[in-house]
Amino acid sequence: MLKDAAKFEPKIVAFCCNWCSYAGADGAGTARKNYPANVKIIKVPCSCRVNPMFILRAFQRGADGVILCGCHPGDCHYSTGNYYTRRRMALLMSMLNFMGVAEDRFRVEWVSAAEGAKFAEVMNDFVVQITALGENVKLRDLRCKK
Amino acid sequence: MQKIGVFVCWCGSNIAGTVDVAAVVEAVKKIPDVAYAVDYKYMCSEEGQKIIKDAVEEYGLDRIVVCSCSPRMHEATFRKCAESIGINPYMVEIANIREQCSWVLKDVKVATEKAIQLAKAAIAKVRFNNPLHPGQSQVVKRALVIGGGIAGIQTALDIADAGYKVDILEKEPTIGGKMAQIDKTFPTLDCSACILTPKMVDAACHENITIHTYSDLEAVSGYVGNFDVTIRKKARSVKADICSGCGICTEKCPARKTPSEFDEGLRNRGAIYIPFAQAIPKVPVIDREACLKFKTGKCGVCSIVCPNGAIDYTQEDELITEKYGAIVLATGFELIDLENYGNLGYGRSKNVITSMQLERLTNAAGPTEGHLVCPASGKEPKSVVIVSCVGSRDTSGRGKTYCSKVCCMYNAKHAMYIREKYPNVDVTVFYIDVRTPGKGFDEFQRRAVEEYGVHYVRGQVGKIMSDKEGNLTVFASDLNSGRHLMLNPDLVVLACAVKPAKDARKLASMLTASIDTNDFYVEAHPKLRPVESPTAGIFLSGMCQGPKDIPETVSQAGAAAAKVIGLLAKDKLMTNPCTAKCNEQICSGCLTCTNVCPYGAISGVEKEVVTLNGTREKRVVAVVNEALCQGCGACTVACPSASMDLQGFTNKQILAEVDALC
Amino acid sequence: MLKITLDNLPKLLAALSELGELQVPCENKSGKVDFEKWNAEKRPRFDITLTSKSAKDLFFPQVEDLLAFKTKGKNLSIEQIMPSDKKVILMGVRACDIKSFELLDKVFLKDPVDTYYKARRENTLIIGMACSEPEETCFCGSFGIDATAPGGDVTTWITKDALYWQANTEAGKTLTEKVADLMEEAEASKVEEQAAVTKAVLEKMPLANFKVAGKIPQDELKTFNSKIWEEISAGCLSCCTCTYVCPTCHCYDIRDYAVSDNHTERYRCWDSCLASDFTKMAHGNPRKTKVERFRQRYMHKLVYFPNNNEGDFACVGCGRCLQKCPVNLNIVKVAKALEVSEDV
Amino acid sequence: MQKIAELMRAKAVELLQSSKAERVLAWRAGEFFYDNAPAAFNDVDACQEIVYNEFCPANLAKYLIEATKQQKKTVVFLKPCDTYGVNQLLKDHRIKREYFYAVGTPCSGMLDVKKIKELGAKAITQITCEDNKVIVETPYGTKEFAKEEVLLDKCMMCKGNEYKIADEELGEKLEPIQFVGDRFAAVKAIEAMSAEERFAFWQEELSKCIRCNACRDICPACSCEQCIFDNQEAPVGGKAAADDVEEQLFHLIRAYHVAGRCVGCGECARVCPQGVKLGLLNLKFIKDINQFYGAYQAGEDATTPSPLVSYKENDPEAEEAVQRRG
Repeated sequence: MLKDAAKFEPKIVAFCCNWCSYAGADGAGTARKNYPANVKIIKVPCSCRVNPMFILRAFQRGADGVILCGCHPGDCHYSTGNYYTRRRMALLMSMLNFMGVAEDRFRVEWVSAAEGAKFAEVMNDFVVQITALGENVKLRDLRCKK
Repeated sequence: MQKIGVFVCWCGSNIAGTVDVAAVVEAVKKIPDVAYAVDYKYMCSEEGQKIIKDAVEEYGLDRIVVCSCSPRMHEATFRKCAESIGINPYMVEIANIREQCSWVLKDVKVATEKAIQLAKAAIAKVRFNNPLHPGQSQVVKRALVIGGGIAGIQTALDIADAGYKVDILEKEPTIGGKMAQIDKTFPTLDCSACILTPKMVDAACHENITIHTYSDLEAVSGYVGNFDVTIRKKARSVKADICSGCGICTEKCPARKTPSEFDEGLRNRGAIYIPFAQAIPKVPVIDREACLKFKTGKCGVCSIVCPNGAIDYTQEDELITEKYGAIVLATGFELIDLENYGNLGYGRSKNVITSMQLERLTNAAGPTEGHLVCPASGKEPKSVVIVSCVGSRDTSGRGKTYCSKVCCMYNAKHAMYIREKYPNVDVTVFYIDVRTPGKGFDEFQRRAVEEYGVHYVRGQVGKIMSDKEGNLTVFASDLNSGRHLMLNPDLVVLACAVKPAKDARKLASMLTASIDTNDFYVEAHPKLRPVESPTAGIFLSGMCQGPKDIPETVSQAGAAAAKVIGLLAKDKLMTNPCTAKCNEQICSGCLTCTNVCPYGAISGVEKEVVTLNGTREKRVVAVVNEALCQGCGACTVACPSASMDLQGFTNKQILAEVDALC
Repeated sequence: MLKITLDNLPKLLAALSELGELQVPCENKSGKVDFEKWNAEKRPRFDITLTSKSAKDLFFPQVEDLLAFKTKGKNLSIEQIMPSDKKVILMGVRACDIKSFELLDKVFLKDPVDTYYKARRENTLIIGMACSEPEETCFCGSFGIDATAPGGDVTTWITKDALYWQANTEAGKTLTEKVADLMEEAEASKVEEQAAVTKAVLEKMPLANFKVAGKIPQDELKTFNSKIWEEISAGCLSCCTCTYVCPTCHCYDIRDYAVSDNHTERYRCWDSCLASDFTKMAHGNPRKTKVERFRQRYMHKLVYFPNNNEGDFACVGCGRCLQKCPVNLNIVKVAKALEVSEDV
Repeated sequence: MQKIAELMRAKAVELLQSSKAERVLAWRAGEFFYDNAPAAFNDVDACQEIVYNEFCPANLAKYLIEATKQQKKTVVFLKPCDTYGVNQLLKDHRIKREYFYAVGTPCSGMLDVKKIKELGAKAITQITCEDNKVIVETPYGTKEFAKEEVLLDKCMMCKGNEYKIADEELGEKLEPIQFVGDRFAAVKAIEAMSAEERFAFWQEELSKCIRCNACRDICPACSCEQCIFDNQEAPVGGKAAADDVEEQLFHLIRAYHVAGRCVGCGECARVCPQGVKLGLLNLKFIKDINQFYGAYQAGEDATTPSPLVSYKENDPEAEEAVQRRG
């Protein structure tokens, strides 16, 4: 039941840390910087709260793209959280690539509270990228499509 | 069965203009467990909150979802509202349908659909919410101010005057900071030392203030209200309690090759020295790297001449620990290095100096006793060129992109007092813009031009050359006339950019305070919380937060003090209940979590636990100190068995959101 | 008896695959041989004595959907998800695996009948294949199984140059009629010759004299309380390898999978009594320790099952657990320990 | 090897008699020459049953968890490669040093009976090892193999003959297997494939999985009281691979969970009843960690924190790291 590519509306989950990226998303809103409705945000206290399993679950349940946003390294509210995130996610991304699945569908971006415009820009770009990639079938539990 | 109430806010037309709120209400009503849903113009208003309270009573709601603006805005409001009607405040979730929806989308259909999805996710999460109860922690009634410049001194004085103990930590041998080096202050041209030193004395004499000079921050742990701080008091090699401050040692010291930091290298100081006459404490310090006794073992002159026997070569660094309720960062600024500005000749010609060096040259207590001379020749200059914005507002990557804010005013000040004392000296100021917003500032700068005849040239200096004889040639452009200029001044003053103190970044990481890309400390909110760091219990005072002049610094110092006083006035603090929690039944005690906890909040404790088989077993498990845990969640991911979870953001809650959105 | 030369075997396979889904041992890309749906591109591996997994998967797959429940408004509908009713021809099954079907039938076809198993079983025609090159881990003889006469709807033998074919049941005869054209009549002598050689090899195998019947005390309580369990289970990792490769293990768990808000599927999947969460209930696990769980598995195979099933042990001597256990624990070791143990 | 077995028996007896330990972990003979099993020996008499030969691949380290729980001082015989697992268990606080006495046991490489069978030896009745020759007796005749042909894969990546932890060493160290070549060659081969080929490769590999969890249960880094895969509350699938995706996720998560703690012993791949090449996932993580964050060998000691609980300020960004891989 592959949808018409032209009409394909990807499902995108964005994990945003409370202190920087979620505030950045608020900033995008306040500045009325538009980005597509495909992106849905889940708030976490810190990017280091995001378990790789959350990302895999999102893909499994049918997300076409997952993006994880946190404070810039060095600016973490909890001082070191995003350093761990960076290592965890680098390995996850590399492994997704190694297994031939979803590497391009997963992205990590650092967006500060001040970067509302960047948030919108990143999301616009990501939606374009995922739309071009089409539907995620490799990591999607096919039962979810019933 | 759960009873969830969903309250959809219009936010006037902010949400309702783009989201069909009625459709959202209709959609969520169909979701199992949603017992009530309604929309209203302003949910945060008193009337809106009443709707929530009434619905809770009428429908027996136990969980609340508010679809409104960002939780950063009104989560606290709705939590309070819930609490007032007997629902635990942590049974409230916010769906952000303003910032994430109505404000970033234009199409009503699309926005409404997204709003419904966001509401569904919030409902999915709230199903797994548990009542949480904040703990309480004591507040240590003592503050630490890091930095003993005017910002730190003022903050400390204000806190101390309110009756709280406060310690000043200063890395230099004396308090006073940069303001002590300055000759006169704008826009009044009153003597800097005359207004600063009384404050230094006040601080030193205040019964509530303890000053630790020549000291560094060694370690910090703890949290708001309860910081444990270790201070390294570096060895002065002089017994402060015996020293009378007579200064004979500093005069007799034979090692005189070290440039004086206080005089910006314009003269040398001894290996044992007191930075300046009014230093507090007036106790010398031995610079061990310069001292012959330490380098060669031979010398010991200071020890011989000291009338009190205060010299102690064996003194060692001392570590002292103290508890504080609040910490104020007042670490100030320094000037940028000019290594990227070789074109301006600094370092190659002694007659190209920084503004701070000029302050010392014009200061009566300075190396020339206030006589303006060219450092190379020792002669009075006939003409002076002042270059603005050296390293400020520089987008080329060589310097700083920000405006250093104080330079335009001190350039006018410098030009003015050169012209005042030496009316024959020609002064030219090159500038990009002259920025003088501030009380009496513009008038001040105009006086420089109109009364003192300072030449202001709008243009940039491209190059400063120095010939064999040390004669300077300044190549510049005059943007107003479009001409290229070539000047031959005797002295060039570079108004270089300011930057945060070198160790700001290190301190930030020790204190878990945020810094921006320029290493200035970040405030909790740029407008509404300008003197607080995002990290609770850490406050900001002075230049370390961003460029500012003395009056601004002093007022910010007072503001920071007020915030500290507000904190210290409390006996107890409520702690954030969204902390990590260990399921001891399945915790293997591997303690991987302890490695990633930035607060040292987790420790391995041997205790009797009920195993999965229902048997009892004594083993080590991870235990979270709720008072220390700040709820980042790093441990939850490090935990291999998922026995560590974060309250308020549990695995189940987040996965419920994931499932709802996918 | 019929025969077909090995050169012409693909023609027979092609003909059989026309009559139903033909499952034969095939080598997958990474070198494992398991039953797979045959097609012209696949090379059957009848030379391999044992497939990696047992043939029980065909009737009792690792995961099987049972039913779906869907909600629409306040209405709940339940749909049974039955296996497809396609005909399956399962070819190349060894004597041990064929015996295992008989044992599984005793479990699944007894009242209450497992309709899913029954459906698959009834739709499948079994073509057995005699062993000619037994492994040292084979001990089907211990349970009275003749490796050279596996049974099934049809029995086959493979020699160097031909496949011999003998129909045993009505269904087997019907099938034979449809493919007989491809084969020629043959004497049984070749087959008998081969059987004699195979039997001679089996006699030289280390486990040739290993017997279970009559050796293990069938007194449930006594065996249960034997001292051997503690020691012999010490090395067990509690992985489920033995269970999952065993042709007679048949435990399963039933789970629900939420496909979406209003659609849930109920499925079953293999489970093992060695798993710590096996039959876990609200009060916890009835068998709390590894020893208890380990004991359960072997008590079931060697004592409870025969006591309830006319003396049939829940083991067919295929030897897969001997080959696959990560720490070389297996039913032979347990049976021998029980035998020598004086306190039973 | 026979000599070593004698030394082991003597050492076990000595340690039990001197009351330095209450029991001994070693290997016991099975039905065939090649199926020695890990076993506990509780008294001097039982120790006579201790065997050691080229078919003792299992690492006894994990049984020390039980020893620690029972607070029973246990003698454990460790081959050089086994010592890494012990250190990892110590680092994970799953075993306590005071409850075991480690005896370094020389090893010159373990053999793979599966390889011997794959090379055509059917119905094995006896295996003898002489220097670099492996002689296999079957009813169909005798077969002879070179040792390199039938070494376990994990021994092809031998880490050498040093014991990373040992209270004493038994006899002389033996020459370790000299492995020439790149331990990451197989990983690199997959990296060189196209994304579609990689996906197809793993689909094929992982679809063989029967979720027996042997890979997990043998692993010295997998020592949780309760594995997340057994935890209904945890964000992962249940015990069965209900479809392809869950198989992928199981293997990805399993490998991820031991990333930075995996000592690279290769046991997971050895014990897989289906021959899934799952060790490649672990090796991939090891390769990435070494490349992104500097060389790291888990189990080298019992204290250095794993790369996943440490960081450097200038670590590569995720995208950058993945690109750097090539």
